[in-house]
Amino acid sequence: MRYLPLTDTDREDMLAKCGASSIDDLFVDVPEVARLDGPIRDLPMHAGEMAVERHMKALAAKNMAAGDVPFFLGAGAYRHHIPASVDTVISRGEFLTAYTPYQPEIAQGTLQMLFEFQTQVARLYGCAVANASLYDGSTACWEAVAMATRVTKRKRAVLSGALHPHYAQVVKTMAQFTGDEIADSAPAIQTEPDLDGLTSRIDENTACVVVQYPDILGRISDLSKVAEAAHAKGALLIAVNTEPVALGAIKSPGEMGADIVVGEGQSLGVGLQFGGPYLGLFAVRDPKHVRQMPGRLCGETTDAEGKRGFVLTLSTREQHIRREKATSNICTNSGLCALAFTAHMTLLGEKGLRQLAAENHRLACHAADRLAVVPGVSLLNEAFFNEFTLMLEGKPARDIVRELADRDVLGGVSLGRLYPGVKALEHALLVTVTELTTEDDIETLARELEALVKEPA
Amino acid sequence: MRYLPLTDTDREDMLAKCGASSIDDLFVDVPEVARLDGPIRDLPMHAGEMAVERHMKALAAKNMAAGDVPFFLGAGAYRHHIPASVDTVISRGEFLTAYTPYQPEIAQGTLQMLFEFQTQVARLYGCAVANASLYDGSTACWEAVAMATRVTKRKRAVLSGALHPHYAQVVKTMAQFTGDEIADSAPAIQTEPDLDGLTSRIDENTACVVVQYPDILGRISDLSKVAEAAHAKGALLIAVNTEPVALGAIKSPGEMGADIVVGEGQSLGVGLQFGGPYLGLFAVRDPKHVRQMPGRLCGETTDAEGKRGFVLTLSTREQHIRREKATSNICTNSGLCALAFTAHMTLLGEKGLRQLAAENHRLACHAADRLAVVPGVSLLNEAFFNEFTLMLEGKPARDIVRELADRDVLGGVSLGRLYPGVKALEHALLVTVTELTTEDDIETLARELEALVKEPA
Amino acid sequence: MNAPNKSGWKPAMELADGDVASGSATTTGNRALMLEEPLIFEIGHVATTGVDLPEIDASAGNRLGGFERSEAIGLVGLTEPETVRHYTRLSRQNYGIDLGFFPLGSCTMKHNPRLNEKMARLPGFADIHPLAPQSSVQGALEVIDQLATWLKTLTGMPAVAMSPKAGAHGELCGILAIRAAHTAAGNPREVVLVPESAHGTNPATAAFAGYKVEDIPATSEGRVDVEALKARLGPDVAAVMITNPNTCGLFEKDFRTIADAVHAAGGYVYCDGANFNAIVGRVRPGDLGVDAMHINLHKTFSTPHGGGGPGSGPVVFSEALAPFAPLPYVVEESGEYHLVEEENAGDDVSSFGRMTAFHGQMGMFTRALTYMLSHGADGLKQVAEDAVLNANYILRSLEDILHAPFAESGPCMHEALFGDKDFGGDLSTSDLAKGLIDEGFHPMTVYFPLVVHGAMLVEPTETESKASIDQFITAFRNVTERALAGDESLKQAPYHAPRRRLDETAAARKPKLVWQDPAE
Amino acid sequence: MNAPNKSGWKPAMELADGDVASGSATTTGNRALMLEEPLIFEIGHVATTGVDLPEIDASAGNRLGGFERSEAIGLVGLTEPETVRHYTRLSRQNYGIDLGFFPLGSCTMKHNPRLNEKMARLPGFADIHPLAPQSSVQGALEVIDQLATWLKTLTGMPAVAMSPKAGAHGELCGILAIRAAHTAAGNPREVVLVPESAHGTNPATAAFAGYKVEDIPATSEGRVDVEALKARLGPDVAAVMITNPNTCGLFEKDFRTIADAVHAAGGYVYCDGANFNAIVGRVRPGDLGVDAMHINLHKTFSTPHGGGGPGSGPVVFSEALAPFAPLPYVVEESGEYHLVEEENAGDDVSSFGRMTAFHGQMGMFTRALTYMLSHGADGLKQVAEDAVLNANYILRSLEDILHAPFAESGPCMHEALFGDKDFGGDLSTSDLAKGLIDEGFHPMTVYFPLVVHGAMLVEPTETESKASIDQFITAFRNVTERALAGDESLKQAPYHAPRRRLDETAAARKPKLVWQDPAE
Ligand SMILES: Cc1ncc(COP(=O)(O)O)c(C=O)c1O
Ligand SMILES: Cc1ncc(COP(=O)(O)O)c(C=O)c1O
Repeated sequence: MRYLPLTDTDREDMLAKCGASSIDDLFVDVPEVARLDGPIRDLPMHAGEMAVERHMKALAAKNMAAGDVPFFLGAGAYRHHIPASVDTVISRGEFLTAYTPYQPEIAQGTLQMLFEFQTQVARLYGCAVANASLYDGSTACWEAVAMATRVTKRKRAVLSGALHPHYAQVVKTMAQFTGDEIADSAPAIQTEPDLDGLTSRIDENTACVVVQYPDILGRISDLSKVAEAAHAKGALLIAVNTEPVALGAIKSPGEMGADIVVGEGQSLGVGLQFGGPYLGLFAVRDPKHVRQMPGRLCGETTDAEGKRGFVLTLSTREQHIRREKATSNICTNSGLCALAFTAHMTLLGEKGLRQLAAENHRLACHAADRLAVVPGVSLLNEAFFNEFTLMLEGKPARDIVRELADRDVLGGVSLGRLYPGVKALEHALLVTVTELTTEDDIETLARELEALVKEPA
Repeated sequence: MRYLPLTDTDREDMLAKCGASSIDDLFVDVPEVARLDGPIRDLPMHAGEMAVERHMKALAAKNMAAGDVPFFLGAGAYRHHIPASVDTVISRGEFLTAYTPYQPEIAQGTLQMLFEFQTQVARLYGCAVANASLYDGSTACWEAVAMATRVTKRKRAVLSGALHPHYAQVVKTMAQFTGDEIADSAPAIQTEPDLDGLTSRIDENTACVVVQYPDILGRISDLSKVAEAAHAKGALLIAVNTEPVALGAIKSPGEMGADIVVGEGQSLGVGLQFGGPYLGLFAVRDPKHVRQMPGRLCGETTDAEGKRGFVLTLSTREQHIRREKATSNICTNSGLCALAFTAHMTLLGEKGLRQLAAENHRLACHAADRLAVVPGVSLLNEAFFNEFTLMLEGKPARDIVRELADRDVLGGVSLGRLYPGVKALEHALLVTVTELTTEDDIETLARELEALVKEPA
Repeated sequence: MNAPNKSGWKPAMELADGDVASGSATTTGNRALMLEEPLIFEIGHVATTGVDLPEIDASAGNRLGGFERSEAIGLVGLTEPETVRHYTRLSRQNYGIDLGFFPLGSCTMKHNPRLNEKMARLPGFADIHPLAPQSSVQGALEVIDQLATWLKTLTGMPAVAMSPKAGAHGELCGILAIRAAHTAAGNPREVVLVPESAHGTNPATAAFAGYKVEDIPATSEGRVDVEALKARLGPDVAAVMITNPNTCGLFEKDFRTIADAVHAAGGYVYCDGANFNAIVGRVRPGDLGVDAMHINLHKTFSTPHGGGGPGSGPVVFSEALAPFAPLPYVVEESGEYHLVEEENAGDDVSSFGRMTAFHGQMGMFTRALTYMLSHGADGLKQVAEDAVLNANYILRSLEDILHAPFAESGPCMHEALFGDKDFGGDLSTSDLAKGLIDEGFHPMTVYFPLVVHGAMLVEPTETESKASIDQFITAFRNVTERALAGDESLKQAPYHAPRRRLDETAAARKPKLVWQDPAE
Repeated sequence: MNAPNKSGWKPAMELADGDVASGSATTTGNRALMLEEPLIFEIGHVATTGVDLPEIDASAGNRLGGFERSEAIGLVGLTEPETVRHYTRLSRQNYGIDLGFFPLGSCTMKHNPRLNEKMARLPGFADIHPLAPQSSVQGALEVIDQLATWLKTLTGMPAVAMSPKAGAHGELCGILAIRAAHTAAGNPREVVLVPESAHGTNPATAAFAGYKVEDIPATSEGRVDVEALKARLGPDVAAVMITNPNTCGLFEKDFRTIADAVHAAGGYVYCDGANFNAIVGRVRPGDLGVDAMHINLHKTFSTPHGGGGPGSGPVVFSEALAPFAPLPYVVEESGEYHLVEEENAGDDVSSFGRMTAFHGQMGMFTRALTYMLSHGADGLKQVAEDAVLNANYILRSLEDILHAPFAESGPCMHEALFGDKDFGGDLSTSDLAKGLIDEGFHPMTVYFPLVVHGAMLVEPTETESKASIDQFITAFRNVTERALAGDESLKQAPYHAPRRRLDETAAARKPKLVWQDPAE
């Protein structure tokens, strides 16, 4: 086997050293019942690179790669151009094959990178401190709710109806066991998010309000209003962002009063990857909340010679020290995705991120105008960044998305897929446009939509 | 520009330091006539990664990638499976972006790699010493002839008719200027190479005989016969190998008496790349010839603390020291291709190389048998490794190759393409089979050949 | 400004570790190929970027609803040359498996095959959207299904949840399924029993799921005390969480007996599968009475650790727990693959919910499947055998000089456990660890498990050569002898790393977690 | 055997550079992240392999004509984990542009954009055969044609030969064309004039083409002595080979005058274009009377140097020489691209022949074209300007302490030249160079050009930031001061590199060029 360096002579010598006559002697503690006589049946034997590559390529070929067709999907996962040098960086063996930096003297590379990452995320979110990453946006959202209940010692969380439904489900899944009470609802189909409705649900027992920004319909809410209402009742505002690129164009949640800002970082450096691995971002506006944060934190210090260096710090919040009293059970996080994110962000910089955001918005505006004139199609949003909701006449949007796919167009995400059974949302199509979308792509979508929407349901 | 770090303020500060008021002041020595007023016309302005990537991908898409179709081409360039880890190795920035190891204290990586490479090549060729690479097999062949004339102080080179015609042309091209006399001919279409005809052309003025092994028709010659004849007349035998994998199955040229062994190393690690960069291999059987060798040599030594280390050595043969008296004018060679070759060879090892050779030969035998039974097709070779010559009835092989391509089959190299105008070779098709060739590929070729060969010319 | 380096400490200090007279001090703080690197915020500029995007057309209107950013974000950019160099220089201050032996116990730092990386990057896998119409991602769903089949077959378990994002997330998935099962049966119960030697994620997980955590005592030989455990079982115990092979590197001989007892008491058996590498292809946890077990694809199945993540933690389930598995999951019907999500879960309403927004770590699935196909059933069995052989070889090569608390408890599995009991002076485990750093090795896991004083957990994995292990043993013995002799110089180690020992106390006392511009 | 390391030297020696008392000596010879690595022949095995290929079926017959190998080849194999680690450890003993400043004069060590690498690896480029039917490789032929157009436009020359494999090969191509032109005119002529300051490949090339090489004298300001040159011109002079900008980093002001004179004397002007980076996009050699010039794509157009190669050296030609260009080349006819080879060269029988088996360095063409498209006409002009600005900034920042022979000859171009005239003691250029290694820089080019005593040729390129150059200047000044002061400790430098100074004399006296098994 190409991955196993021991030779048969090595094995003999080593068994001898262990006083074992055969490898079986080293497995004597396994009860008879569980000992297998040979290789597990019903599985193939080892194969060379060529054979394995053929197998995997055949599977890959059965998927429609986003880059090969007009592509308009978003809803929590966005396709952006990743500079070639990002892959160079994350492919460095010293980053790729390192473990969590528990031996800081030989992990300064990972540690300094994390310190830079934390700084970038904190600034992007308008917060004081960010952690070294969580699994993804949805688990970060749940960790935020859990943290809010710790901080406020209250158990009720109010979720905006326009929070990504999968995020809401993750929060509710966890809550059913922690005994937290989750108030949520489906989004109302209207031009403006219903913030009054949301704030009216905040009471003295509310630990936090969770608002997505921009929201699941692509709308942009005035977080400061919600922050005020929440703070008035002693609750925390948790802002959820699924598209970091948007923050190159719109105000940061921290700036607007959010107390905890969480989000999905996949847009930068990570790619689509069918949903994972992604990158959970987590930041707090007020430094006093740091000790309640989940996940790892990298901090600056000095070494025995006085040189600046970095270490993992405040570990007393974490499971490996605090065990059942930890702020979270997370251990492995999304380190390499954080590296991809920070490398991409470093290439962009303030200037590049703003240009990227402007380009996304410019193309999205163009697409919205073009698609809105397709007969039977209307634009819901007043405001949006690179994602907006279209209302389609005739067939449910979900059928139209499937039929578009048959025509080699990935036309968007139907709200019917996200909110199965919610009649009011059946005809809504969420369309996303990024810098990778071409004018031709937009024309193609318009043309195909025209053909399909006209067809009688 | 994403590749230019200077900011405008930097430029101002630096110009000031140079006492220049504008960048033009630094170009004052350029004569008026040659000063351009602005960016050169008729060329596009700078473009982002996305745009450039689209442009290049569109060009790449216009080519038929070998991996996408049944593929049987060889004739000096072979398609083998390259283990994924080879690209990992050559992508290491410390290898990729290093220069020639002129500062050995910080180039031990490149130097030790070259020392290992030289050892592998010398052993593969059955020689005492190999150099650190030349451009490719064809220029290595010419350098060998030039070296032979230096060693023997004779000017006549006898080329086997079965030497790759492009190699022969390179040798002749150089010779016309050095005044060397080159005797060559086209290969005779026969089962066995005509060694008597070849040896009969060796005389007292002959510096060297050049024989390809296996030859351009895929045949395997008894080099020892030629070596004897050459040595009897005081000439050197230069053996040329274009498929190193073959040497995992057949005797090494050195073993059979060749004095200088050169070849193309592209088969291992480098890939097809439409002909370049490739890897020129150069070795001598007798250590006494070392000082007449072209190209760089890496040697072992010790450092000031007595630690083993490596350096470039015997540089007095080279242009940067010896100038017009150098053994060659080569400077930049094929360093990174040598790394790819040696990494691939290290993964193979003695065992893997022999298995690879056996697998190539096994499949080639199978293909030869299958294709030989196609009506109108006959097999020329008695012996071969992974490449053999088919004689086709009806249309010239060259037309058939083109028509196969129209049917998405890359069926081989027609000798008509290699020897334009040589009637006797018009119906010969050179077919190569490697470990990447599947049974299906062979069936497809047989089927398509059957269809085309039958068609009246 | 000609600041020779901006990384915030005085070059003069460099003189400390280079003898001035010898001229080996440097003004840059660099030492040939060991290069210092400032923070991006110290070298980057607000106006610099490494991408070429269209200039912003200020005149163009926007539809941002009046929320456009007014203030600067506070980011800096680098051009591509600076970016590549910055991260390359940082990477060189890191140790990884690619550099050398990395025997970090419990972490299974095996080689990461490069074919896996290549396959994961195929556009057909890397460039597909989680919400794409299922007809357009049949290959992706098939990858998940094939991997699920491998995991079920290798563990001998009937069901698997693929979406958990790492081991701890998998633990949560397993405990939530257990809680859901109990709840469905009328009472979630209150307690989860966890051995002291367990990894921190176990108690943390149980607590997160709303359970009270109680310790299971261990025997002197380093295994679960079966009698004590049986005695504690009762109607309040929801589950036991046992790691097998355990964190002392031993196989829990009586696992089957324990499982039967727990089941008899109406509880469930959660097995922490982090150490599956010791038995993969050779023992099926399903044969031992396990109800739920997570598998770290980033350990046993070679997906890279990436400096802390990402990972992937699928959870296999017994018949009893299968109905409670989380959504979504993939089912195959006559060659067609589709996702079972909230809507079409049908009568499977018993699912406890959703653990993450999408379908799990696809990028790890493609790597793990590639790894499995490469090894096959025979190769995986060899993996377990070589991993165990290497660990025992190390145990037997060091036990004569180093305290090995459980050396008499039979062969170890994939890792060998030692303690610092006999060290001289006030030297302890961390001093030995730092000494190993100078020798060019990554230290083993230290101070875990908690049951052994100054624990050193050495896990070689199967991808080390004997030569490499022999060199490690020689160096380890040498450093150990110094530790036993109380060689104080070890307290200063490491001497040759990019940094000497770092002040972790200061870091925690006044946390500096983001960069502040000193000018501000 | 427990040999702590097999790399052939005694670990004990490590004690020499680590103070024993301080405990910083190591048994492995490793120093934390600075790792020693044996040769593959010292760690590999004949029976070990890193690939999984079918076992050989000994019973199967063969058709090798009785030439099957009987003896062992003498190779060893490593598994993939060992292979990746071996080369990773070796790579870490190397300096590259990705690590830091690499101001190697005349070599244009600029950043290698990663998009180039990505594009070159597209199967449509990397996986196509040079002899594939031309209908199946239209995109490849178009790449060659597009790149040719860029090169002709940038140089203002009417023709270009794409096949030369590197600069020296390009020189040969140019001189052969010149010789062919003269021969066609009845007499190849005997002499090629080359300045003393020329790169070694120039005289070597001329000699290889059968010419006698004569020096062209230089003026005290570092440029060609026009009068002396004119005086030497005559019917025996086939060509002059001039590097412009020249190897002293200066632009040859009178190039046009020289060219006219050479042409008047019936000779041709060969320009060594290795230094094209200084003028690309800003000056067209065609406007200066050049007849032939090679362009190193691996310098000006950023294809990686790869530790010595590969490169690519296309040659642009004037009308006069174009007909003699080598085969094959690409022509476009109504959107169709095809190769002109021996057969269809048609009336272009004047081609002097073929320089290489195939069409040149396709892998470099794709990278160079990607680079050109990225920069565009405006970006390339900026490249030249920044490269020249950086060099002048260095010249003016060091001339006050370091001998700069041609500082008064006007601005330098892309590189700054210094000499060791004023060094104290018996210190010389190489001592300063080794001192810079300890500071974390790759030294400049040393002892070239030969016209300056202890020459130091510093070429920063345009891809360095001011911060990086400023750090270099500070360090360079510091080491220079030590050299001027005759600080003997510099003679021991480098102190921190993987190796101290290596004994090159011993290496040449008794050459060890391949590994010999000590056992044998
Ligand atoms: C025994 C054990 N259990 C659980 C875990 C947690 O796994 P993860 O880090 O993937 O969350 C680990 C990881 O170190 C472990 O060693
Ligand atoms: C001035 C000059 N001419 C010619 C060459 C030769 O180019 P190559 O190394 O590509 O053969 C070089 C390369 O260093 C050079 O600097």
